[in-house]
Parts: sequence; C-alpha cells; structure tokens
Amino acid sequence: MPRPDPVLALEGLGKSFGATHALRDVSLTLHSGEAHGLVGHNGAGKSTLIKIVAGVHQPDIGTISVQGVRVDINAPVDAYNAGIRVIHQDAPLVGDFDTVDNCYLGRPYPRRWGMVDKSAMRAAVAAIAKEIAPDLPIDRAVALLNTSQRQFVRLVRALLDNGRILVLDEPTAALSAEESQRFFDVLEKVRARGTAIVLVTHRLDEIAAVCSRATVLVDGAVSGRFEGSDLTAGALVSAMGGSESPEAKTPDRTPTSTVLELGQIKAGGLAAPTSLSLQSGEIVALYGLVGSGRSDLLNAIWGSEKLASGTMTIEGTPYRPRSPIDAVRRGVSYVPSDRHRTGLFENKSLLFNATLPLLRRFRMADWLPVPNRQRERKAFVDAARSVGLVYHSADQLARTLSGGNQQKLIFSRWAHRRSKVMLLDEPTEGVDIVAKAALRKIIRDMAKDGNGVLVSTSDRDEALALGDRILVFRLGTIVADIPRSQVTPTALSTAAQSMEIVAA
Amino acid sequence: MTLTTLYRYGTLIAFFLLCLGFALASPGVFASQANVVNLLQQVATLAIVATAATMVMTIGEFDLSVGFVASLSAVICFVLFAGGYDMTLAIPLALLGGMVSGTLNGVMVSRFGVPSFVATLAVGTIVSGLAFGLSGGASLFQNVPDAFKALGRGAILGVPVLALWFIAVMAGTALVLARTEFGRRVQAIGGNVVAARLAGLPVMRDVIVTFAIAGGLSALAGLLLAARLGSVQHTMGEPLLLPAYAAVFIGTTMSPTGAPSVGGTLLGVLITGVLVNGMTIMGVEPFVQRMMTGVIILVAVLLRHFGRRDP
Amino acid sequence: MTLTTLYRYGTLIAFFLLCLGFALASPGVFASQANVVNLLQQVATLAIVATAATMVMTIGEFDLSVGFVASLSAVICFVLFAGGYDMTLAIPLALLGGMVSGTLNGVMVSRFGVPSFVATLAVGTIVSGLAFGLSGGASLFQNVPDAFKALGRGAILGVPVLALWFIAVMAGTALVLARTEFGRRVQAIGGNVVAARLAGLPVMRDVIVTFAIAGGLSALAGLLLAARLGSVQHTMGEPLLLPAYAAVFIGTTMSPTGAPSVGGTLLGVLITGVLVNGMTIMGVEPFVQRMMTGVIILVAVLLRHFGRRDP
Amino acid sequence: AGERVAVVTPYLSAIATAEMVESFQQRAADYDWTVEVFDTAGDIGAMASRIEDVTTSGVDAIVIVSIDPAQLQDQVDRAADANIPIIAIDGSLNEAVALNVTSDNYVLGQTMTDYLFDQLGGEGSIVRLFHSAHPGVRQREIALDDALEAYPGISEVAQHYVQVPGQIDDSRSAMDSILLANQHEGAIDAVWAAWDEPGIGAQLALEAAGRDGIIIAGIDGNPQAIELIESCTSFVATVRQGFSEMAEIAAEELQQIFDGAELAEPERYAPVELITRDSLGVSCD
Ligand SMILES: Nc1ncnc2c1ncn2[C@@H]1O[C@H](COP(=O)(O)OP(=O)(O)OP(=O)(O)O)[C@@H](O)[C@H]1O
Ligand SMILES: Nc1ncnc2c1ncn2[C@@H]1O[C@H](COP(=O)(O)OP(=O)(O)OP(=O)(O)O)[C@@H](O)[C@H]1O
Ligand SMILES: [Mg+2]
Ligand SMILES: [Mg+2]
Repeated sequence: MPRPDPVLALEGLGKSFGATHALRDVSLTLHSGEAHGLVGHNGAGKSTLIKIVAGVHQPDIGTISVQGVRVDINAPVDAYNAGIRVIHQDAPLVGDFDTVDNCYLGRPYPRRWGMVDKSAMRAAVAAIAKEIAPDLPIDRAVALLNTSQRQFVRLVRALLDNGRILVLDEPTAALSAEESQRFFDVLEKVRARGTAIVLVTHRLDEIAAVCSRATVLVDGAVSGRFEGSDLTAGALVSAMGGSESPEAKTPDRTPTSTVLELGQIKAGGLAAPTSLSLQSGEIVALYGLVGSGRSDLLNAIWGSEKLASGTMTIEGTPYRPRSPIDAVRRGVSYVPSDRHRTGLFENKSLLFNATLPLLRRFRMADWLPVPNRQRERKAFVDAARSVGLVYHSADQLARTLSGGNQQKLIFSRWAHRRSKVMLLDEPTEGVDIVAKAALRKIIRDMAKDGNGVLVSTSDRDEALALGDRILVFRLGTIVADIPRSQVTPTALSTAAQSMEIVAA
Repeated sequence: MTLTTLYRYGTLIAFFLLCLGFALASPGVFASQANVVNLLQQVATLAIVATAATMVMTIGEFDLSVGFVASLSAVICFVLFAGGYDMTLAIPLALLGGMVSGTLNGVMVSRFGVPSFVATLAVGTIVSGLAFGLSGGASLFQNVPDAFKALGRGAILGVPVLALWFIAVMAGTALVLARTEFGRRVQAIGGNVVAARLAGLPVMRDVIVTFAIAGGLSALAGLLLAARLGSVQHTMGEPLLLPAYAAVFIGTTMSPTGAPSVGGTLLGVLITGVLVNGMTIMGVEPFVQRMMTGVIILVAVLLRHFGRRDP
Repeated sequence: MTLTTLYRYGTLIAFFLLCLGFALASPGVFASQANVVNLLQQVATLAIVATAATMVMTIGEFDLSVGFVASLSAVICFVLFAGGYDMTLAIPLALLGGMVSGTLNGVMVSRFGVPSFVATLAVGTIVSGLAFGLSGGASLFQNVPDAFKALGRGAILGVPVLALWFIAVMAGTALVLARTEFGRRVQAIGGNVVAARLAGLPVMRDVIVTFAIAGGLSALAGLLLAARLGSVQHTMGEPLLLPAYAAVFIGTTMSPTGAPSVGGTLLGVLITGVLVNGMTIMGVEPFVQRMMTGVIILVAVLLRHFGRRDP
Repeated sequence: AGERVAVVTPYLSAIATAEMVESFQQRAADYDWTVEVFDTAGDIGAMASRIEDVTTSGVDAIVIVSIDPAQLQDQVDRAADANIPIIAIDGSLNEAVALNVTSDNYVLGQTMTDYLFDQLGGEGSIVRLFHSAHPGVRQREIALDDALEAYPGISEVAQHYVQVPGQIDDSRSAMDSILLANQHEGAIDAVWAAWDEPGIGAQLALEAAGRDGIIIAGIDGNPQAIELIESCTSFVATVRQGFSEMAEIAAEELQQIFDGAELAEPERYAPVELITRDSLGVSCD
C-alpha cells in the first residue's frame, strides 16, 4: 500500500562553503508521526542540512518539498510558514528576554490596541509550559536560567504554534541522562499526535530508542540508511566508519598518594560543606543533573570562584587560590565546559590557543618575556600529537576546527607540562562518538601519567566509562560515592534523580 | 531595602543627593520653580538626541552623526526661511534630511556591514560638509516666523513647550520599545542578533528603520534648538554628541544587564543637566566645574558598581 | 589574484588609488619628496594617539580620554617651562600625568566594571578641567627650550624626526602585541575575556597596564604636537579623538575577523592624512573637502565590505 | 594677475572669520587671483599641516586668518624661507609675516568696556561671558580687567566660560542660572560678552526671564546683534571690527607685494566702530 506524500522530502541537496563540500547529494524523506535520526561525525554536515531546512542557508543544488509541494526556503520565515520548527545546535536565546518573549520572537504577536498583548502571550506560553516543563519560571530572564531550563525554553518555543515538522539539532548534548529522558518523553507525546521529527545527536542509543528510521552522513554524503530492527547503535557506528569495539574501561589500580584534599569547603552553588580526596593516577567522575553544583566545585578548586569556607591541600600543603594564576602555579590544570563561550579564542590561531596559559615556559631568556617561536611551535606540535589533534597548520584559526578537535585543542594547553590535578568540566560535550573515544583515551593517559583527574559530566555513560569512583551530586551536595566495582547505570540514575530538577 | 538594592539604584540615589546638595547650598534658587523650568528647557535638546542614541545603542550600534544631523536640519530649515519659504515646507524638508542621513547610516551598517562607528562618522562628516556649504559658514536668522520660534519657547499650562517635546519623545520611544512589535524586535536584535536572525526577524530592515528614526529625532532636536535660539550656526549640534552618549552610558548603570534604556538615559541627561545648572548657580569656577563634572559622574556610576560581585 | 583577495585588500587598494589620483592630478607636487616629508610629519601625532586607541580596542574597550590627556601633558610641560623648570623635569612629569590618567581609566574599567565609554569620558573631563585650570585658559609659549622644539622638528638623515617617533611607536607596539607575553595576553583578553580569565591570565592587571600605556602614548603625542607648534592651548588635543578612532575602524576592515591592528590603523591614519593633504594641494573648497572626506572613507571601507558574503 | 593665494584658518566656522575670508575673496576676484580656502575646524595641529601643504604646492602667497602666527612659527618660517609672502589677517606681528592687518583687540575691548561702564554711570555689577583660549578674545578680557581696576564702583558678580561651538545655547543656559542665582532687582546691571554670540544667548535668557534693567554689550558687529540693538532689546552695544576693511587692506597690500613694492609698515589697523542705538539712529523710549 503506497504511503501518503511525505510531510518533508529533501532531494539531492548539495552545499559548499568555499572549498568545503558540506553536503553532497543528500536525500531524505519524513512522514508525519515519524521520528528520523540523523547521525555522523563532527563536521559531517548535519547542522548544514538542518540550516538549509530552516532557511538559514540556501542549497547550491537540490529541492525541498513539504507535503508533496515544492517550496523555496530562502529565509527562516519561509521555513516557519511551511510549518517547520527548528531548535538549532546551541540555539541562541535573547538573554534579557524572559521565556514568553523568547517564544514569540519572530512569531505573530497577539495585539491589543495596536500594542503587543503581553498577557495573551503569557497565557499561551504558560499553557504549553505547564504540559512539558511545569517548573519553568517563564517570567524570568533566560540569562538567569540554567542549561536544562534553557533547553526546555527552546522546546516550548518550538511547540508554541503547532508546527508539522520539528527539527532538533543535538538537543540533549548538555543534558544528563535523566533530563534527556524527560525531554524525550515530551517528544514522544508530540510525535504521537502526528508531528514529524528530525533528531540529530551523537548519543547513538538515543537514536535507537527514539527513532524509527535513521540516516548516517559521512563527509556530507549519505553512507547508510536504517530502519526497524536494522537500526542499532552498532550499525550506525559502522556506517560512520568506526568500529563497534566496546570501549575500554579504565583499568583497576591501587591508589598511591593523595594529591588533592578538600575539607568541608563551601562555595557558590554548593549547598553543603563538601569534602573529597583525590589520589594521583585516579579519575573521579562527578555526575549529576544540570545545576547540581559540580561546576562550582571545580571553579573553587581552580580559583575562579571564591571559597566561602573550608580548606584545601595539594600534596599535603595548604592551597588557597586567589585566582587561577595561583592554581596554574600549583600544578592544577583546567578544561572549562562550553568551549565556545569560556574555552576557545575562536579567531586566534591554534598555536595561540594551545600555548597561552603556559607561555612563560617558552621565554627566550628568563628575564625576557618574549616567547621563542621555534620552541613554542615545537611544543605545540608535540602537544597536538599527544592529544591526537587533526589540523593542517598551526596558524589556522581555532574556529575552523571541528567540535571534537576544538576540544582536543583545549586539552593540548596542558599537555606540555606535568600537572598534579586535572579539572575537566563536560570534556566531551557535543563531540562525536569517535572523537569522544579518543578524548577519553587522552584522559586515561593523563591519569596514567600520575595526574589526579576530576571529571564533571552529565553523560552517564561517560561517568561509567571513566570513573574509578563516581560522586553523585544533587542540589549542591554529594549524595553518593560509588566505587567502580559497584557501579550500575540504574544505581547512578536513582541516586541522581531521587528528587526533581532544581526549581528556580 | 537591602544593601544590594541600594547599590542597584546607586546612580539614582546619587542624582537625588546631588539635587539635595544644590538645593541646600542655594536656598530658594536651585529648587525654585523658575529653575526647574530652566532645567527642563536646558536639557530638552540633549534629551532628544540622547533618545536617538539610546535607540541605536539598543540594537548594539553607535551613531556618531547625531550632532551633525541636528546641525544640518537646522541649517536646511533656516536656509529655506531665508529664501522666503515658510514652515510647511521648511520643517518637513529639514526632518526629511535627518531621516535620509539616518537611512544612509542604516544601509551602510546593515546592508554592507560597515562598522557603525566608521559609517556614521563618515556620514556625519558628509552631513557637516553639507550644512557648512548650505549655510555658507554664516549665522542664519533671517525671516524666522514667530510661529516657528514658539515651538521652542514659552509654556503651556506652566510647563515649558520644550519640556513637553522631550517628554513626548522619550515617553513615545519608551512605549514603542516596550510595547510594539517593532520595539520587541529592536530589543531582540540588540540582545542577540544571531537569535534574531534565526528567528526570522527582518534584521536588516529594522536596523535601517532604527537609524532612520534616530536621524529623524536628531533633526527634530536641531529644529527645537534653532527655535529656542532663533538663529543657526552650522556647527551648533556638534557639542551634543559626547554628552548624549555619556547620558546613555550613565543610564546603562541602572540596568542589571547594562542594557541601555530610555528611563536610564533620562536619568543620565538629568544628572549632567543638574550638575552644570547647579554649579553655574553656585558660581563655581569654570575649570573646577569641569573637573567636578567628571568626578561626580564617576562617583555616581561607582556607587552602582561597588555593589556588583566581582566578575 | 582572485576577486576575494581583491576585496580583502579593498581598503589598501583604495589607498593606492587615492595616492595615484592625487599624484596624477598635481604633477610633481603630491608625489614630491617634500610632500611625503610633510605628510609623515602631519600624521605623526594622530598616528601615535591612534596607536593608543588601537591598544585599548585590542582589549575590546574604548578610551575617550586620549585627546584630553594629550592636552594635559602638553599643558603640564609648558606650565613647568613657564615656571622656569627644564626638560628633565617637565617631560617626565608630563608623561607621568598621562600614565596616571590612563591607570585611573584602567582601574575604573577593570576593578570597578564601569563601562569604558563612561569611565574614560569622565576621566577625560577631569583631565580637561585640570588642563584648563593649569593653563589658566591661556596660550602657553614662554621659555620653551630649543632642544624641546627639536623633538618635533627637523630631520635626521632626511627623515623627519616626527616620522621617526611615530614609526618607532607603531613598530614597537606592533612588536609588543605580536611577540611578547603581555601582547599575547592582551589579544586573548580582547578575543574572549571569559576564556582569558578561566585560562588563568591576570586580566585585571593587564587591562590596567594597557590603559596606562595608552595614557602614556597620548601624553607623548601631546608633547610632540607641542614641540611641533611651539605653543600649547588647553584644548589642543581634543580634535584628535574622532580621527583616531576613525583610523582604527578603517584599519579593522583590513582584518578578516574585524580585529583592530597596528598595521590597519597605520593605513587608516594614512588614508585620512593623504585625503586632506591631497585635497589641500588641489585647492578643494572647504565644505566640498569635508563632504569628500566622508564619501571617500565610505567608499574605501565599502570596497572591502562589498566582497563579504552576507551573514 | 593669475597668482594662486591660499587662505588658511582654523575658525572658518566663526562668523567674523567667514566674513573676512568672503571679503578677501571678492577683492581677489578683482585682482584676478585664484584663491583656495582651507579650514581646520579649530585644530591648530592641522592648521600647521595645511600651511606645509600649500607651501609644498607652491602657492604665490599665504593668508592666515584669525590666528597668531607664533602658534605655527615653524611652518610660517618655512613658508617665508620658500619666499612665499605671508599675510596675517586678525593675527599678530611676526618676523616671518610680511604684514598683519588687524584691529587692536585690546582697543576693541576697551571701547566696548568704556561704553558699557559709562552707561552704568561707573556703578554696578556685571556678568562676564568669556573664552580665553582664543588669544584675540583674551586681549579683550585683559582690557576688561584693567577697566575693573580703574572703576572701583563696578564689580563682577558672576562669570562663565563659554563653550565653542554651541556658544549661543551654552551662554543662554548659563545666563538662565546666573539670573536665578542673582534674583533681586539690581543684582545684575550689565552683561559683558567677549564677543557678540554669547551676548545673544544672554539676551535670550533675559527675554525668557522677563528681567529688565540689565544691558548687554558685545564685540564684532555681528548682524544679528545689530538687529537686536535696533529693535530695542537689552543688547545695547557692539564694536564693529572692520572685517571687510581688514580683508581689503590685506588684498591691496598683497597686490603691492606681487608688484614688487616694499610695504611701508608691517602692521595695519582697520578702523573700529562703536555701534549703539544712537549710532543706528533709533530711539527706544
Ligand atoms: N558558515 C560556514 N562557513 C564555512 N564552512 C562551514 C560553515 N558552516 C559549516 N561549515 C563547514 O561545513 C562542514 C559541515 O559542518 P556542520 O556544522 O554541518 O557539521 P555537523 O555535522 O553539524 O558537525 P557537529 O557534529 O560538530 O555539529 C564542516 O566542515 C564545517 O566546517
Ligand atoms: N534554577 C537555577 N536558577 C538559577 N541558577 C541556578 C539554578 N540552578 C543552579 N543554578 C546555579 O548554578 C550553579 C550550580 O550549578 P553548576 O554549574 O555548578 O552545576 P553543574 O552541576 O555543573 O551543572 P551544569 O551542568 O549546569 O554546569 C549555582 O551557582 C547556582 O546558582
Ligand atoms: Mg552540528
Ligand atoms: Mg557544569
């Protein structure tokens, strides 16, 4: 029996940026009530495809049809009018606006006496929010919301006025497993009502769980299509050109000496005094829901967040950093979360990015604060090799790297010295599965070299794959300390989630 | 009221302290009705130009042509008067001149991506050359109709006409920004232009319209200044530029996110206005006056910023 | 050479076309050695102030006090001369005045988080009041040692001394920015201040130092201008402000990321310098000259921006 | 005939300067010279640059207007060395300058001040509106200072440093405040304006405040000021500088130089003329 016209049909799409072929001859069909997964490595062209559908980019070649009718999508407005609702990767919101105003951006406003009718807007938003995120403070400026709340703002916006097609670009990259679950629960309801969904994610198990069909992109071209029982995480990985070897776990080892000791510290979002001790060569994973206080703990150790009370020692000697400068001196290294906002200098060269915090090491002479270029370059090449950075020139701009490589670049900053303590905040967020494995290997190697490593992660699999111990955070407190021998996914989720998401 | 709230309104409190100080130092003068009327008239043109600057800063850009445009519109109007034309032609053409300059600014910035600082400075230079050429470098005061002068003088029900003008302009602009679709869009563009673009807002058009409005407001300010003084020199609007932006920036200290706002700008205009007025009344020496102006502005914004947590 | 490369260097090409045009229009004059010497002397003080502006813009801030600081340092120096002191005291004190003002700017901006626009405008106002007070509002030209005048006049091996000054300042600044640790940090702060802080850089200190250097350079420019003219008025540096930023912004069109650079600023300074110099030689009318300046700057940056793909 | 003459000034925006330049151009047309005018909008550094430029471009003469050549000594010296004759209009005597045509600013100040003090009958309080950055204007202030010493019955109740540009608005606002600070009848008897435009601003303030019994005097003979004197406002006097006469003298003497003649004297004064209601033939009773 022939199916009805697909609600969205892409045919033969191609798009180049200068010399980069971001997409070549990509076709895809989507039926109502269907969830379609789109996967591929960093830079495979997923976001480009979505931006074409959203009217941000125009294809060089190819056609788009909505419900059997060919449409030209030249601007975001055209996509909106065709019933397409998009949540872009890292979709920006207007920070000064509250949820209500953000939701109505670019939408027809209800009016009264020629003025926008804020109370009608609020009512409409509140109706949707009540269903999908009852705790969301919709009158608060979104700049004051946390990562997961902001993601739900985007979802409310996308669902505000009955689109037929929902396109989501890595919507769960910054969410924990439990929050992702909540997100997908909402999606499932929407899909059941007949909305068609395109989902991009690097978490392949999500595709397998949520989608009935999937398309794999490699270097801008379709390399595989899967549906039904063929659709497994393993099949996707092999279509991406990776192998499905189960990820190596950190080998068991016996702790040697304590590098970092926290005694009853309080800072920022930590609700209770927190103690913790980290051995050299040990990886401790900090797992918890978004906003549970892990970043604040790392920042306190790094010296970028003020310590309210408590003591810290490094290798037994007291440590009380007034700023990150002290932390660097004492052998602490740090990879911040959100590489675009807080990590990278996107318009600077790779070399610039890689050597910045330890520039003193390359001085021409002790008294001359001028880096020796040869030594600096050599150090960069070595560091890049040790983290497996793929690049063509030390002078290319950091923004030209793929997401995974950008993350490796930040790691390479600390690769030219021996640190005592490594602080890693969401080190593999938004990184494709192959690069993710590479990054985890780098982290293990760092531990093997004798670092004590603290990894904050919202990715349950990552906590399980990396941690010798896993500390579970909830509402600013450590609620569980689980050694690797006893760890199971369910135990983690139960511990993390036994109370609902932090309310505003 | 917590200490944080105190700090939050530091700039406002500084303003009140300033007024109180002047009122106590000059009994019956600074706080007299006559002086309030003076003050309102004195700040009117600055307030309107500062409102234009606020609009442009709301979209995250600069407009350095405001003062030059004010001069140009005054020159256009008075050259037409001198040529025997009347207000019904002169005023619309003068305002049109301002809006055309503003549109040019907007096109350069949003269509061609020229940094607004250099685009508006270049357009401002062209505009000032035009004003110079049209006026022939001379002072213009011929054939000015009394009806025109009345636009910038006298009072209605005790409120000076000039004050009515600037209050109307500021209230109107505040309303447009807060309550119309255009205003929402403009704020979104300033808040996050990428988000605005992705949401499908007509960013280019709105930027051009914003600059055009700013040009129109600057032109209005020029006309009112001309009406107040009864004569026009081709450089008369230039001294408005820096004080206008100073007012906007003083105003940004009132917002938790540092965003410009019409209300904040009004405060900024009043602070600078009261400072000069009060010190002149007290007969402070010119150079001390200038130094005090800097010091007090610094103290006013510091009061606000002391309260912020370290970044 | 592709079309894109052509566009990339649009501003540079516009500069060469301009020079070519003037050279053809005034045979043997514009392109003469004497005129090149003139040009280099004429742009020197602007180039130094623009370099100060470039440094501050590299960290993503504005310094509106540059012109006022230049005036102050010149006034300090000449007041000391008039009081019978000699260069060994006058010059260091004048430079110190500039660096102190700059430090004050930096502290306001980085320690107290005051927006640099309002902080530097307030400090600039204080500084200008001080210059006014010190000079008593009069023109100063008493007891100026010839050795001091020589700092801004004459030539060494055919190169005018003033040109040596600005070339040294620009080359030095470019070198510091590109090759030293401090320069790297300054670029990092401008590139992403949050990331710079989290990477463990001493952001607050570097911002203060940057403003202090900018103050010192502005003071130097004031002294050289005074040496060139042999006399000082307390407002003499003010006309440098807008052209300095115009030069920096024209320069940013040379960079693919729109970042300020010493090289770009030099181009901006030369474009504006050549424009006025060339038009003077050709005897263009003053108001036409002003309009042409605006038009040509617009065309120069447009040439660059036409080539950009739409955002 | 056919000579190229460059006219350079930092103050073309000032009405008086514009008038001088305008008159000079008219006379130059009679002599068939090509005149090029340059303005540097108040920037003295740029003024120096423009003199260098026209020296390089080889003009036959340079006329500098409204500036003391000492403020650009190096540049005028070099022009003189290049055998380009330099004439200053409203400047000062200088080695490098062939001729300075001016009205004596001190005399201007004295003429106006004497008239004003005379009107007051040697008794009263005045407001001073001044701008000492301009060397010529400063001379007038010195004349006022001297007169204040000579007339012990006259005192200064307030002073204001006028901002330029924007001088009319600025002096109007200042005068508003000064009037309020000195409210009682007879607190202020006169306004001494260093030039006419601040006086016009003061007149606007008096008009708005409805204050009588205060008189204003300025300097320059600005047409708007003359109109105010004629129409029986508080503005009672100005001293007309012979701006066009200065320009004409400058042009005539320059022709002499072109003809190869020696100039009789290095400085020439144009006549000054006190303009009052009487001299305009109006009566305001
Ligand atoms: N605006 C642009 N200009 C130039 N190149 C671009 C642009 N946008 C994307 N590219 C390039 O196109 C290719 C595809 O990028 P795209 O963002 O679509 O990848 P992606 O599959 O979404 O990757 P990720 O998983 O990291 O989000 C990359 O090589 C990228 O560098
Ligand atoms: N609902 C909320 N509204 C505002 N701020 C919040 C909220 N929840 C948490 N925060 C802030 O977040 C900080 C704690 O979150 P932190 O970033 O340390 O947590 P995290 O577990 O690392 O989560 P994330 O994944 O968001 O980084 C605190 O400073 C707290 O003020
Ligand atoms: Mg993507
Ligand atoms: Mg975190």
